[in-house]
Amino acid sequence: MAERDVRFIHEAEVLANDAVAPGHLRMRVRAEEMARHARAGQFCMVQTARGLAPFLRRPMCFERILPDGFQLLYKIEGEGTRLLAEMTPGTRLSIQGPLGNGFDAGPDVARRIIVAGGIGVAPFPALADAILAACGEPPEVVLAARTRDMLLCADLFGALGCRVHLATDDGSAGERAYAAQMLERLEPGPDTRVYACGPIIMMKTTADVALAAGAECHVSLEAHMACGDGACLGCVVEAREEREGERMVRVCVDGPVFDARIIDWEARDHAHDL
Amino acid sequence: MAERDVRFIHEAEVLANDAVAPGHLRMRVRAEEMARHARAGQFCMVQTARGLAPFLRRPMCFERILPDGFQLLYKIEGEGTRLLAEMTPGTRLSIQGPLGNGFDAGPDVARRIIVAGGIGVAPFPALADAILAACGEPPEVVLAARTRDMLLCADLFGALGCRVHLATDDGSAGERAYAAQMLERLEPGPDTRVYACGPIIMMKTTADVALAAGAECHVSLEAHMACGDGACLGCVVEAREEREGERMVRVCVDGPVFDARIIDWEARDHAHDL
Amino acid sequence: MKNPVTVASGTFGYGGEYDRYFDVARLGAVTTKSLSLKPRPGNRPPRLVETPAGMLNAIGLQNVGIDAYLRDKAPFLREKRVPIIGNIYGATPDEYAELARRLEAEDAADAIEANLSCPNVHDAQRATGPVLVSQSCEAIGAYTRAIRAATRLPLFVKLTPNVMNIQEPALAAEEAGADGVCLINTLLGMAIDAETRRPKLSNIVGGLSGPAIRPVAVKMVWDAARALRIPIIGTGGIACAADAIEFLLAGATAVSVGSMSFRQPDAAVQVVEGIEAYLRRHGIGAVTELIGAMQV
Amino acid sequence: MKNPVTVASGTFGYGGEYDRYFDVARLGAVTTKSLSLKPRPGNRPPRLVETPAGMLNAIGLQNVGIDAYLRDKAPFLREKRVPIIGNIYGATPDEYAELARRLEAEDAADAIEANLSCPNVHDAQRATGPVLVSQSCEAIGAYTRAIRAATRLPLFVKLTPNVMNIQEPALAAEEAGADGVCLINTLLGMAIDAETRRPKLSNIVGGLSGPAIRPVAVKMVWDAARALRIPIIGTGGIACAADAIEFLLAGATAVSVGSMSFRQPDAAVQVVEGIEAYLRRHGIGAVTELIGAMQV
Ligand SMILES: Cc1cc2nc3c(=O)[nH]c(=O)nc-3n(C[C@H](O)[C@H](O)[C@H](O)COP(=O)(O)OP(=O)(O)OC[C@H]3O[C@@H](n4cnc5c(N)ncnc54)[C@H](O)[C@@H]3O)c2cc1C
Ligand SMILES: Cc1cc2nc3c(=O)[nH]c(=O)nc-3n(C[C@H](O)[C@H](O)[C@H](O)COP(=O)(O)OP(=O)(O)OC[C@H]3O[C@@H](n4cnc5c(N)ncnc54)[C@H](O)[C@@H]3O)c2cc1C
Ligand SMILES: Cc1cc2nc3c(=O)[nH]c(=O)nc-3n(C[C@H](O)[C@H](O)[C@H](O)COP(=O)(O)O)c2cc1C
Ligand SMILES: Cc1cc2nc3c(=O)[nH]c(=O)nc-3n(C[C@H](O)[C@H](O)[C@H](O)COP(=O)(O)O)c2cc1C
Ligand code: FES
Ligand code: FES
Repeated sequence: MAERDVRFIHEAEVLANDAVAPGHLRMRVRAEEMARHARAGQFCMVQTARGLAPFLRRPMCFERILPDGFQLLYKIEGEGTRLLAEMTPGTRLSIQGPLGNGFDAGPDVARRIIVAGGIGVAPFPALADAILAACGEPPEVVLAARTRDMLLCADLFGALGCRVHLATDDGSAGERAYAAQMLERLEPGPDTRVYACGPIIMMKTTADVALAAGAECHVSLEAHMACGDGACLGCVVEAREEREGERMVRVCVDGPVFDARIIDWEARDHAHDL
Repeated sequence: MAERDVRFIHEAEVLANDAVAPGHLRMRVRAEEMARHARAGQFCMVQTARGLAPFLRRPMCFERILPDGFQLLYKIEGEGTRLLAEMTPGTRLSIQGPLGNGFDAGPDVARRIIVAGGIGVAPFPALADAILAACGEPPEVVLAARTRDMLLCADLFGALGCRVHLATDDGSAGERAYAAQMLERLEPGPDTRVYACGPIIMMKTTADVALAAGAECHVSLEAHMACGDGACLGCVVEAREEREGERMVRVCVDGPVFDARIIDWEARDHAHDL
Repeated sequence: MKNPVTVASGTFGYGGEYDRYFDVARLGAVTTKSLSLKPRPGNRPPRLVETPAGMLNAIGLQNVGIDAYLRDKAPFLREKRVPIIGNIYGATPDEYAELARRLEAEDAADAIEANLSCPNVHDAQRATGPVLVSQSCEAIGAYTRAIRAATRLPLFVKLTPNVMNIQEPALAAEEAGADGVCLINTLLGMAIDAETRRPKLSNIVGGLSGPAIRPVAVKMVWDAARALRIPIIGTGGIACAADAIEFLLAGATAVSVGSMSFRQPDAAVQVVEGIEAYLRRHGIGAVTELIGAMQV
Repeated sequence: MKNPVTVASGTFGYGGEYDRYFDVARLGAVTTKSLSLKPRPGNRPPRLVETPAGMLNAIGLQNVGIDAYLRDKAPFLREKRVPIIGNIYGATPDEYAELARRLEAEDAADAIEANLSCPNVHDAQRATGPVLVSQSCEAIGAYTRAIRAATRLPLFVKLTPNVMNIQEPALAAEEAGADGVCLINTLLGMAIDAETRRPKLSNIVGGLSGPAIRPVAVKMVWDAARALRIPIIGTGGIACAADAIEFLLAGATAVSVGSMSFRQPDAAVQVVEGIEAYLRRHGIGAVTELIGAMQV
């Protein structure tokens, strides 16, 4: 979670934008300078319309960092992502970034396990790339989703040599199990780092399993954002304890990746669901 | 100016959208049902963004009515037309119409002269088509613009067999003359109908020349519009006299084509310029 | 009303304008443009200007007048068998009373909506104090009582949002005998053209409407609902069914779709259908269950 | 100020956040997030929700407190040599006075902006009356006089638009010794999620900002300018230079760019450059020629 201080606003070109599953798309954009400075786990803010509504940009993490830009993987959620999904190749898209702290992909632990739930898989292909580069071996991957259709990126992780463990809520592919149960079976230990991203409840239970086993657990959180830059104080989540006099941490600059131990999961539950 | 009562809202497909002069584009859209019901001089309201800003649709007349849709000719004026200009083929465009009364293209007069100033030429290719169909002979055309670049559609009128008289303010093509002067030289008479569209001052002077010669003069006006359907009362212009107790006429349903005699041109001058 | 959706006065003409797009009888009611005793020419153009996600208007209550309405417009709506909310505007309490009386006598409305809040008919350029009737609780009382005495039709009073605390004028209307209030009319606003340095509206000042103002309107409805016993018609920026449901949850009994009809002529009927679909999806038996049902 | 453009409090952090996008010294001034005596944690999330062409926020004045500001934030701005407008928030007149005193004593501001209008710190859910300081002319007077007595720095008082007639609070500030007013803070608003039937903000009510509210803000500036002798900082929905010029023409002496910085981080400097280009294009020597220059 190193310091980052370069920022760009690119009028990026959409190179491809194709459905990968029902309601899910993968977009490739050209944004060379930003890509040179980006790290796995960071994100960008994309403008979904050239008119003033939707007004705010939408946070999207980098699914993959390419030499000339990015791959984004997204789910159609509301108006903004619906507009993104309508964009044809050649469209200009204003993107701002790289933002946030990013994942720690370093070789300081012996074992690395990615635990992804649903569209929460989005930041992990870039992380797998980074781990492979930094550690010489790919991470293990738990890929959980509601149904078979929603198991995204499995082939991509496979191509990197990751051992991929699939799970679906309905048993339509892989095991009929939750992500945290799958992780438990992989027996993480004190020298393991678990990376989790997905629904709140999935991250919380995954963190419980990891921390109980003495492993580290890094979670990538979501929050409604206005600025993405630490200025508006809109994206805060409640930490368990005060840090430097503040109990609120900003997902955009203090995260989106946090050590699971500092998050007040009960407060997250009370906060309205994202 | 017959009665019209069919209306459509089509999710039309943009088939082409290309520059024809600096800041001017021609768009072809597929909208079959609407095209079957449309007449020269009518217009449509196009949505320039799928988000809620720009909020209102933009009025655009039919440059040409095709078997499967329309050709629109437009000038980049502000945000809405800028967004239109960015649309690539394949984009879905919500268009509403056909709206307005349209031109009288009938053979009840001996001579028909179109007088177009700048982008005011937009409704006239469709009118020339209609006159040719209704009268068996093409109209004469005066095409005036600031500079040579802005003389649009000359080839199109030529191909229909129209005698085209060109004029530019700077003499860069055709005569160095104003539209009304050109009309004067064509010596319109009592059995002539003049159709004019362009800047207010150009329509007013053209109407003066036509009416002084005893000719009819039909002008196509512009106004800011919200509904395009006669409901909001936003698009009114002042008439010289009350008609059925009202002095305000609505450009969208009482027009956009008016007999020049009923318009209070002085009030138009006072009203803020469009 | 068979459903809680009507249209906002002045955004739907006299109903016939939109019947080309959908059967207006599918609406809970049609609300007319404000009607006055004599025809009104309205303000000089330009009368509208677009703003981000909204618009300013300064129409100035141009309307055909009550006689032409009764003769030319009401029969169409009656034939359609759609309930009519007759919106009225007068210069004095007596004028309002007279308008209400005529609408009732000629069976040309099923309810009255008294527009006490149009920002475009006073010399709004210069004025900044309580110039709208509904900026004064006393005036609201006097006008409402006069209309109340003139008609047995349900009486809704339409209020301006340009007040500090909406509960006060709303209570004033309730106390004076209104059967409900309509919230909100447009917010005062203006726009200036940077290039010409002139106001964009001939009237300088206009009323802001459209999705831009929805959060303000929802707040006002919620505030009023906690003070009133009479129903509220929620209005302001409704673009789709979810927006309409927002107003119901905040405490409105019915909603009206306004400026959005300009952008999407069938917006109002889409709201009707969207609410029906929502009720089915959530297994809710009656739309009344949504009224004021926001969970704090 | 070398140009009339600053940023709106709370939308630009403490300045450093945006220096990665452009040199903040190109602004006429940087306005800080509201500072309080003690650090404030702010409201619980969710704190923001997008609205058409705007947003609602209920941050609740989270800030690092005056000590941390003086220690960690002011030095950066001082090094940049950009004028600082220190925006302050207190629970009492004394707290405001103390904040102003400290900013002046430690040379950590060139002007004071007293936020008497934040909608997000009171129990705004329940309240509907004059709950904001700037909804009461008497309170404005008392607070302004207290701060005035504590500092010789230029003092701007920031007012709420949730009043019936903006001239009254503006005059109250002028009479109590303010050197200027800042118009407008956010409009009260709210939003409800139709699916969950819960308010979208944990605080229920929030403040509406962004381009959506610009016509309201321009009208308030124009109203106030006709009553005041002191300058106005115009704020509300400025997205580009033409919008800023609109405020100047309406009577503002300076403008601040707020929520638009979220959408476009370099929006404020684009406004600076756009105004310069406008002056050149129109052959206008000084931006002051535009102030109140709307031609009616
Ligand atoms: C750091 C970060 C990275 C993200 N990366 C991805 C990704 O790679 N792929 C992906 O599909 N999604 C990602 N999301 C979630 C994505 O930003 C939201 O799905 C998206 O903003 C929804 O916008 P909308 O207009 O379609 O939905 P709407 O619900 O219409 O949005 C309305 C408002 O709510 C906000 N909002 C709604 N849902 C979320 C959410 N889950 N998180 C944050 N804000 C939300 C929007 O930004 C907007 O302001 C990420 C979120 C964050 C914070
Ligand atoms: C019946 C009719 C037919 C038209 N046909 C054509 C055409 O075929 N080709 C063409 O190039 N233009 C045409 N126009 C003008 C065109 O509608 C405007 O140029 C366009 O609306 C400008 O929108 P904008 O967002 O680019 O400009 P902006 O100035 O940003 O628009 C802001 C607002 O002003 C309105 N507006 C601005 N200029 C005009 C104008 N001249 N007329 C009406 N409203 C305006 C817009 O609709 C919008 O509400 C027509 C206008 C009318 C009334
Ligand atoms: C063009 C226009 C004309 C209007 N005319 C009237 C009117 O005659 N009487 C009235 O009570 N309200 C009138 N209104 C206000 C609307 O009825 C409604 O209260 C307001 O527009 C807010 O709703 P909206 O945001 O959905 O448009 C008018 C609004 C617009 C935009
Ligand atoms: C996220 C956010 C935080 C804000 N915080 C403050 C604040 O701390 N103090 C203050 O005086 N105004 C605050 N405001 C109000 C703005 O300074 C400004 O008055 C308002 O947003 C209108 O301007 P805009 O439409 O350009 O954003 C805040 C606004 C937003 C959107
Ligand atoms: S999004 Fe603004 S502080 Fe995080
Ligand atoms: S545009 Fe609405 S009446 Fe003409």
